[in-house]
Amino acid sequence: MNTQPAMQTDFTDDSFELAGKRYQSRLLVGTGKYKDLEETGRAIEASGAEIVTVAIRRSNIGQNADEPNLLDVLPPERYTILPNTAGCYTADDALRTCRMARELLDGHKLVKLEVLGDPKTLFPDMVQTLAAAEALVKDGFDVMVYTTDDPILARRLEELGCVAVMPLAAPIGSGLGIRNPYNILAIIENASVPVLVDAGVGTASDAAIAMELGCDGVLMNTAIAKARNPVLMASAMQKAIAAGREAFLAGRMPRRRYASASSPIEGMFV
Amino acid sequence: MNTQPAMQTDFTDDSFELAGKRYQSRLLVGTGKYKDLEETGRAIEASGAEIVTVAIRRSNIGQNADEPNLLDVLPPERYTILPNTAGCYTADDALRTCRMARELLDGHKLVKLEVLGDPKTLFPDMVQTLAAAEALVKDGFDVMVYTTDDPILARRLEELGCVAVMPLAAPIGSGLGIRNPYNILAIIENASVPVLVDAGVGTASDAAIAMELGCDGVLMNTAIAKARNPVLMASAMQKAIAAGREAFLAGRMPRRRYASASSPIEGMFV
Amino acid sequence: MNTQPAMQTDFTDDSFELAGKRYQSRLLVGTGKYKDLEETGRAIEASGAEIVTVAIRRSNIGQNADEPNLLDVLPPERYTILPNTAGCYTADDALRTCRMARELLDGHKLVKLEVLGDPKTLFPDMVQTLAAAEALVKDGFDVMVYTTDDPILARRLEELGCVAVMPLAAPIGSGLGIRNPYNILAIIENASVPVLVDAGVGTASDAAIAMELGCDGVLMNTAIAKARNPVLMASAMQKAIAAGREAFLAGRMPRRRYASASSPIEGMFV
Amino acid sequence: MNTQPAMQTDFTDDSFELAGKRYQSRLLVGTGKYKDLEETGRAIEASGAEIVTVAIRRSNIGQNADEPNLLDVLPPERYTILPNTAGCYTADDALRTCRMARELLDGHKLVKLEVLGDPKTLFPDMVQTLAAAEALVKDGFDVMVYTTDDPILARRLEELGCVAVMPLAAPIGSGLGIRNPYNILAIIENASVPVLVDAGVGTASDAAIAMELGCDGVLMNTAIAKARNPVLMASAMQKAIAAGREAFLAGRMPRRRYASASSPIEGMFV
Amino acid sequence: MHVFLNGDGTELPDGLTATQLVERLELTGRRIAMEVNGEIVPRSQYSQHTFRPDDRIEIVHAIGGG
Amino acid sequence: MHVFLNGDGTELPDGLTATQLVERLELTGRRIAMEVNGEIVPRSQYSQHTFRPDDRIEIVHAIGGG
Amino acid sequence: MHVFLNGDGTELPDGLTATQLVERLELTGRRIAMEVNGEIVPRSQYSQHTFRPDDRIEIVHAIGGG
Amino acid sequence: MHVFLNGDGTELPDGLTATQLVERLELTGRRIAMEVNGEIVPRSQYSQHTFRPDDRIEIVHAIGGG
Repeated sequence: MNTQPAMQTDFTDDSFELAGKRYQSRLLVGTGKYKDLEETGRAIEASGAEIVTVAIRRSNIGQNADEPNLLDVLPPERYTILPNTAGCYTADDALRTCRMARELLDGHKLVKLEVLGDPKTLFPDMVQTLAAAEALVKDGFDVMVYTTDDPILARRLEELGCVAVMPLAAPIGSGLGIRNPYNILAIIENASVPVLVDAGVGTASDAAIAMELGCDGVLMNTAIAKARNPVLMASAMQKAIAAGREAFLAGRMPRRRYASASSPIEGMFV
Repeated sequence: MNTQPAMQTDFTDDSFELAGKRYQSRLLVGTGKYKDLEETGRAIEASGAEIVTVAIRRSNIGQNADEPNLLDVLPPERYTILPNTAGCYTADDALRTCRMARELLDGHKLVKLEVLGDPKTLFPDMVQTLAAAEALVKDGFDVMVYTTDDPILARRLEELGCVAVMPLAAPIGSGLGIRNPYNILAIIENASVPVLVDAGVGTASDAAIAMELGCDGVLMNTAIAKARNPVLMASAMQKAIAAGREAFLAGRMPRRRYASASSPIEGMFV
Repeated sequence: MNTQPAMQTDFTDDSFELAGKRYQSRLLVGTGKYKDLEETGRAIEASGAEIVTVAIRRSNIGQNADEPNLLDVLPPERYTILPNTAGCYTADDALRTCRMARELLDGHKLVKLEVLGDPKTLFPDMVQTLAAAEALVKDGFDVMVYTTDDPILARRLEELGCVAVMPLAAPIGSGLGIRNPYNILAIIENASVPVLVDAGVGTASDAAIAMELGCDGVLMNTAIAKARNPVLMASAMQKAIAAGREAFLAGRMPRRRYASASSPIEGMFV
Repeated sequence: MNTQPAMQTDFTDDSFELAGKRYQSRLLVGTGKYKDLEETGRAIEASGAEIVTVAIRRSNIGQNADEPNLLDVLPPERYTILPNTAGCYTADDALRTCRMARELLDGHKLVKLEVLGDPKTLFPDMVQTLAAAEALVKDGFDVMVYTTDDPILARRLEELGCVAVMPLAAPIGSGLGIRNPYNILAIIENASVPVLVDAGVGTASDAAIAMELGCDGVLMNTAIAKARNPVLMASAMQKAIAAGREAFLAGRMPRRRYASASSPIEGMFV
Repeated sequence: MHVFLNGDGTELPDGLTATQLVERLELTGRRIAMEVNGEIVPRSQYSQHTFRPDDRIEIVHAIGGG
Repeated sequence: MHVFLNGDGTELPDGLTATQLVERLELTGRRIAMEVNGEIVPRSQYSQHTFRPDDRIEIVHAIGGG
Repeated sequence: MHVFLNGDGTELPDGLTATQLVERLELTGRRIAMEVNGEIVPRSQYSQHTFRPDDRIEIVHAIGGG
Repeated sequence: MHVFLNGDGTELPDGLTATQLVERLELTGRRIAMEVNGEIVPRSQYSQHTFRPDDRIEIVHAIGGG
């Protein structure tokens, strides 16, 4: 959603709206791959994120009965919990996963849809993704959808009623940054729902670049969780997102191949 | 100066030392190309910079007797004033300019040396730059030197006694970003004085990239002054520098061509 | 189709097979945007192409009764004529166009399928493209299909029976080169039919890069027709395709960040 | 040397002049790092090079009395032998090496000057390089000089009388390709002697890119000698140099962000 | 009778055959293809094929395209 | 009776309710969701819902994911 | 007497001191520096320093630059 | 007499000529160049050139390099 103002002057509130709710932070984070729940909590605290993704798995997985649960660390009262369909390879599996998530979260409607096409690249299967998006919207979900950077399919997903389109910058967990800024830009220019770059960000400058393109936000997980110091990287990402957003709003200088002196020529005494 | 810690934990003080003085802000800014002094002051305030460059010009240039002077807006008590030799094409002119600056600033020794080779590219003339650096150091100046991204000459300038080496990222005022990160990295790895990227930064992500390479700081002017909204861009740059610095210290995730799931595979119920 | 040999030694025949026929040239060219038929003929001659694309249009368009027809300049006895569905926005239109082409060319089965999603970007509409591909294969056509660089959909098109997948390097006529080499590479690695880069090549090095990735060939039109000197550019492209192919087969040196002397160290007399 | 013609039509002779002699091939090759002399000969044959570099080393190094010498494989009657000063770290060593080369080659005046600054990066020491160039020109040599991509120093070397300037694309033996095309272009635009990219080319497309920038030629060694199949890569490089040169002369199409149809819109029957 | 020829309304004599239409259009011997109401009319049937009122006739050829 | 619980075959007493199963698994009070044979069993119905032989029971919770 | 002031030829009264010149130029109290014939004249010596014919006088201040 | 030949100390008979040294090294007819104490000895003078004690003799040839 390309909301660059002709010349905005007051940036005290630069929040964005998603599924009817406003958010101050444009950084969305995942909760996977951390050393432990304690590190998860500290990193997410440092990131300033208001929306956090979680996975839905069998109850006998990932914890012992006496351990606290992820949602104790991330109380739904404070964070917008975004259950994802990670690991699903068919529209039907994604649909069942979202229904379980809705029950789990007392009717919560916001979900992140991803239907994978391939365990090696984790690229989405767009045929299944389109089918799942349509079914989920019919079933009353607010669907944020993980997609390739195909501008035509991104617009199609919006037409199906998705509340946000989330093109990948690069393969999930690759940290390669935005491989094809032209496509992301084309998606942004055509969209009337929020566009969030999802997957592929590796470091702070990648996040800044995404925001400078005009994205409404960025969702990341590995870039923070697998940094040498996740908590510090989370802080870096919060600043990078804000920096990129402000740079987008401020309107960058034109590039020129040749130089232009910063100090005046006239008045030289030598 | 590559100061990445094995695993630093306390980042409350991440200041750096330049010519015997410590600075909190790693963003250095120029004062040229602004609409007026009022905009200059507000942008520099928003940038959080502690070191600001100024040009030395004939007293009949650039202001009327009744106008305030730049140094009224930027009191030397608050800011470290960094006079530059912009516009000089010979070592001798640079030397005379620095002496005038020292007199002007009551014996102030810190100067930014630039000796240009060409009005079109504003690339430094490294032969004249080396000669000027040597003369200035002999004459007692603390020399921060604008240089090409040649790692060998950068080290030579350090051997001559310069207190900081300032390789260009791209031509002055071009906004092309870091054209050759490998060279900047080689300079950083070989340096034992601060390395500050000078010239060529165009937007926030460029500044973040410079810091992620391990630079000690970045000096810029046009990227802020010629943004559509200079004050907002100054704020963006302050955040971008901090973001890039933290990302460098945090240690980014490894890049990998293939994907890696952020949600666990085990425990799928579908 | 990744056919890099362990260590091939005889490259006298490096032809590739497409729909049961072998071709020596890996450069496929379009016939649009030329000044006139004479320039078209000379450029295609200089390109060494064996497969040339043509468009199907109403008989009252594009020529007068007394003018020679494109197929007089490009005799089907000599060239493999590849009719395309350029300009079609639905599967049905593409199907009708291919049937007209088959009638026009006496039962010729080879077609280039493109179903567009948007007149501004000319990106394919992958939903319609999949539907059209399925229908055309059922109807007995040999389908070469223009697609996005989505590795999952490329594989799906192959499963539907397409004889070649033709991912775009960049938007048609943009000349931006290969925007996302990682995706093209992923397509090549998964494919068992020829992979031809279609659209987006701007100059010779772009074509060489495509071949170095392991593509089986490249299809281009604007890069030749809109060069200042189309005939000379056609010759450049022929050489670039061969150069990139040989470089791919030869196996490039490893990249390394640091230097490695080409002359021995030992034996220095100075 | 930017010799792009307004609209050249006859390219049957596109030779270039170096030190008073004309050459058809714009590919110059080194002779180091090959498996043996036999491979050296076959690769250079396949490259079509007319100018080949050699190193000067003590007579007890690199061969046994009964082996043929490099110059038996590369007869000076057929090839222009270009002795280099590889391995020299001072102007004086370079001068002595060139004099030995001149004696060795019966008064041959053409030499490739390189004075290194650092064994790790093999970047030139430009201070020593300038001194050596001046001394060699005075001593009657035709000096082709290895330099950084600094446009100001490249012009200075030309003023000193060098017959060709040879900026590095990337560190010797790195295979990283042209790291900073803007600088190479600035050198070309300012030069009135041939500009040859020297060092850093890794594969065919890198060579094509150098020529598309308007270089007069490219000198390489590792990219050929360390390919899996050096002879085939030599052939690839010959074609890539020709392709890049023709593309430069042909004048590439303009880049545009958006698409432009290759087939006409009018006349659609569907 | 009234038909649509390449999108434009035209009058054609009743009972005109495809062969005769091709002659009228001076396309005889040219490499073309014909579709009537969305169905291909094979060249071999031009002599027998007579048009009907309101037929949507499309005649195409190959031109430069990429 | 034999059922499948989170993919594994298990024996459960006849007539066991969802509430009782949750107790057995020490998940009482935990944030979970239950699906039987592909259909959600709302938490509000745990007390009335009794399992049948060969039921495919899935019980899930939220864990870290991106 | 004739001198060059910031590059322009000007007439100054004989025996004029640096302090007096600064007054004339209304630069008193401003942050400036002065060079005469390539040599700095320290502010502390303005009162004693008198100009000589053909002196090349440069007076500078700081302005915006990068 | 003691000399340095290509960097190594060696004994050579007094009055040895360059021509004789080249023979000893089996380099006759080979494409080489000789430097003594930093000065080139032209091939034409090998027969007259006799070495002196402590001479630093360098003999080079061309080998593969880039």
